[in-house]
Amino acid sequence: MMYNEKVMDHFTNPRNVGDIEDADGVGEVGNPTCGDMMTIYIKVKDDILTNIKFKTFGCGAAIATSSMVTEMGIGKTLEEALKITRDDVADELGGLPPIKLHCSNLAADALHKAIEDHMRKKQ
Amino acid sequence: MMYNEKVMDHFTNPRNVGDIEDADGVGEVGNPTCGDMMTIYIKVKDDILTNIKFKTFGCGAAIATSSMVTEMGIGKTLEEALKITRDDVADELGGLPPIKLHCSNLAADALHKAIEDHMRKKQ
Amino acid sequence: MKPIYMDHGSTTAVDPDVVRAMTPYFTEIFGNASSLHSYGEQATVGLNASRQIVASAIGAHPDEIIFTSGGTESDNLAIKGIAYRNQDRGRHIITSNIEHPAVLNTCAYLEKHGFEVTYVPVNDRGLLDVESVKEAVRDDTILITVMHANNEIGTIQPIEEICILARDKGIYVHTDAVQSIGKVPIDVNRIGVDLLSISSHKIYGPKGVGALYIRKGTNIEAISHGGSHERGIRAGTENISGIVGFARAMELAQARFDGDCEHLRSLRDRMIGNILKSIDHSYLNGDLEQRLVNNVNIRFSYVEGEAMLLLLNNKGIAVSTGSACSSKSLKPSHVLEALGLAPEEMHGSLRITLGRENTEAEADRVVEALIEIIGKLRAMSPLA
Amino acid sequence: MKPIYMDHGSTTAVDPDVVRAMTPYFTEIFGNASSLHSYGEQATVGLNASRQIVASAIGAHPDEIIFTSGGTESDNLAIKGIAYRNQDRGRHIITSNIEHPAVLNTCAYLEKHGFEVTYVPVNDRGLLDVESVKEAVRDDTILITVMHANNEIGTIQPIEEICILARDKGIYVHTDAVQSIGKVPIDVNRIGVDLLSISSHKIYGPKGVGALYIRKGTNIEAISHGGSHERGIRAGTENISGIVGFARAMELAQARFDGDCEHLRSLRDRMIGNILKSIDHSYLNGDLEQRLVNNVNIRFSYVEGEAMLLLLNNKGIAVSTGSACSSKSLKPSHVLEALGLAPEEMHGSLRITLGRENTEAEADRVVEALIEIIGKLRAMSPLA
Ligand SMILES: Cc1ncc(COP(=O)(O)O)c(C=O)c1O
Ligand SMILES: Cc1ncc(COP(=O)(O)O)c(C=O)c1O
Repeated sequence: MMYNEKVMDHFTNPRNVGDIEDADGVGEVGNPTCGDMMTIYIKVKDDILTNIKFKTFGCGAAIATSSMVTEMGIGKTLEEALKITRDDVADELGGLPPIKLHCSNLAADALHKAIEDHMRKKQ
Repeated sequence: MMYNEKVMDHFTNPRNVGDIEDADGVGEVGNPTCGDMMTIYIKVKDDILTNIKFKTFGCGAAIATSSMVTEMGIGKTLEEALKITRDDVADELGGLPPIKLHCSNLAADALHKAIEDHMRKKQ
Repeated sequence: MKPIYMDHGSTTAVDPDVVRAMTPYFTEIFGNASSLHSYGEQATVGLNASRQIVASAIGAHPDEIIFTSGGTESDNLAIKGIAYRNQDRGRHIITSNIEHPAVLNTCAYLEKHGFEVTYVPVNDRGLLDVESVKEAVRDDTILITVMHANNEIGTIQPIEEICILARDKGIYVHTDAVQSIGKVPIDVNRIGVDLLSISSHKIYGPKGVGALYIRKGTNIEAISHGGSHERGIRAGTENISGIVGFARAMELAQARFDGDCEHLRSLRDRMIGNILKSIDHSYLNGDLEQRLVNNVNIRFSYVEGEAMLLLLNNKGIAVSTGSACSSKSLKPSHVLEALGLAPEEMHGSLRITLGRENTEAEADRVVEALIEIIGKLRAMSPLA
Repeated sequence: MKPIYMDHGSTTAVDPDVVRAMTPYFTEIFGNASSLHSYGEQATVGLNASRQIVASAIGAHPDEIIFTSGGTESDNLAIKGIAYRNQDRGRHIITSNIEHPAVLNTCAYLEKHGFEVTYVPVNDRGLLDVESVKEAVRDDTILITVMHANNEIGTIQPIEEICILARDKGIYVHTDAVQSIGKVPIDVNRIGVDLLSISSHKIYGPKGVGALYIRKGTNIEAISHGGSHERGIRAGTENISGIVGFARAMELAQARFDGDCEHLRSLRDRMIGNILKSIDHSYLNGDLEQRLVNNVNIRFSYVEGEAMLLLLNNKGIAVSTGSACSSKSLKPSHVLEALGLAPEEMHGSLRITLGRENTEAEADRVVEALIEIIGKLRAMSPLA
């Protein structure tokens, strides 16, 4: 299989799928042209990510990294969450096929964008 | 098999192998360089070929055509024997592989040479 | 549950009958066809009989069949062999923009070596317009290479008409019939083609063997050099067991042709009908009429192909997202692009290619699985 | 009486163990290795494992193995792939005058396309002098291609020394190891070679499959174009069943190496000794020391090879008169010519290539048959 078990688990049973109507921040990355598009919704309380949801159009890796990043982010401070890199997500999943590392591993970016959106709104 | 049954028969059980010590004519054709060399010995009585023998260095076709031409020639008049062509020998053998038709089918030539040798000696 | 294989456009299982035909050629009739002794002779008998079978299946003469290592080599040999040998007459080649990579990349290679290639575009149903091909013809055109049927969307090209227009101008025509053989009647003389590629592993034969039909009198040169096998056009000890298996597969394809086609067409139409009816925003890629009897290629809006493929695979269902050859490359399919589809539409396309052994029950199970999977994926999609 | 096959240099029977390894890959593990689904994955597992086996058998890394359709394709790919890719550095190639046609005809083809080839002659024992190779080197030499062991006379060339002289000058070295694999220990790093061709059907594997070892970092280009199989160097759906069989054959060759070599060497020496002792005017072609363990090549004065071969065949004994590839062409062997033999001596040469399954009793039966047949043929020979 091109994906390991953990990736397949997050892909077939993705955590935190959906949207948040009254989200505190929304981050969108990707482009349907590339075959991957993600939207991350966050709820924030006292600088802590209390909830994260995602919607993703994309391949198995795109869905798995989206699911993973929500798990990784929930409970973290905004500052901590901003430090989550693409590589961290891939590592947490136990690795991704090389070809997917660059093109479908956008979930961390989407989370960062959602946090930036939240910070912009707060200002 | 590249050769038909009749060719194989003449090759494996060649007729009239050998030389004739007091031959009335000897004909030699070919060249070891080409991989084929034949010597035909004839005995003549009243312009009739009473005996023919051959010695051949060469491939299956060379040996088979040598054997065949001795059978075809024995009992014929010199004039008749001179009319035996390479094609006649090949036909009588039921055909030869195309590649062998030109290079190893020299027996008729050797017979003609033996007859010419005899006629020269008679003069 | 028993897995369902519906990726026959990628490859097929070898028919047990074919395996049986091959078996003696491994341990008993193992000679080299170039050898003069009995072992070589027996191999030659098998080789000649196979050549006769393959030739007669497409209405050709045995001398017009060159055995190769597969469709890719056949395409390379046809195109380069004609191009190199006829370059004094011209250096222009015409092809379509939906060819298999074996043709497209060979053309691209020739472009780097002094040849010019015109890629005639297909219309939005994946069909070539003969008039456009005609317009592309130049004085220095030496070859038109257009596939008989496309491997992704199954569209069948008007190759007979292309041959007619080419014949008038003395242009050679090659067609890649790797996908059409066994599913479209093929007689090289009725089609009028000069060169035709086929591959064994798409018709229940072994992998690693194929053939190129080369019409008598065609000016072509070898692209591999060595011994004088295959009339000097293709060097290398003949893969007799493979060739015998290929020939048996051709024989079976011929014998089962009518039944196969009827069965496949009925499954295909059932699946296309059920999918389009039961899944919103699903559309057929490629023409419905001029289409291989076993090809179902559908695009589903808002979802991505790999995700569908993997979820189907989890259910034991094997399909493809396009050409198997390109599915690991992540690039959107050049064939779907040629249809003028938007990128997000291409990403959501699935290719189902039916085979002899597929059943109605399997077809229905796959449609049900698709309904469930697409529902699930659309629920996560930001686009839906 | 049971027939005796002693033409293993032409081809070998597939080992039953190899057939067993291949069998599941026809009807069960039949997927296309390019496919993303489980069928494709299983095929990929088989492909990767095979690549690992073939690589480790010659001390290479799996990424350095490209599977091909046989020795001929491997030779073509090595020589053309290096020549085309490195022609900016030079257009000179060095080879020997006793190479297999797959090398010689590829070189001849390149000569017609702007390359220059030096054919270094062997000595009268069929061995290349490293000094002569060194002298042939020019500033624009990009490739030396010298066979590891000759297919007709079995001589083993000093390829290690050639690699040493080439390395200093940045020249690539290719060796055709089709005949030596399984009979001479081969470690690509110990030899120091950059490219090495092998073929499955000479080592009890199936026909139609082979490999080219390409050292990491070697500048080479593809000669067939299509999908991105085999790291883009060799397009075409992988012949998995063939590759798996080839790998199994390599594994067996490795496991049985010592026993095979001992057995073959003893049979070979017994035959050579008995023939030279019991048949007057018989001479060994090729060096006795630097010689494949299974090669017996003898010339018999005053008799012609085809005649001997056919009479042996009548007794159920299969041998060859030289390269199997050229035995239908009637031309005297270029290898025997290279030894400086007179034409009539070449015509009387016979190649006996022993195999694993041959026995002492068979070896003795063949010598007896030879005594009888040569006696018979000499009795009809005008030269004797
Ligand atoms: C249309 C078409 N042409 C050529 C090929 C290549 O054939 P092969 O896989 O035998 O090299 C394929 C299949 O991969 C194909 O579908
Ligand atoms: C030395 C050598 N090189 C190359 C080849 C060609 O290999 P294949 O028959 O696999 O194409 C052969 C055998 O025919 C050979 O003996």
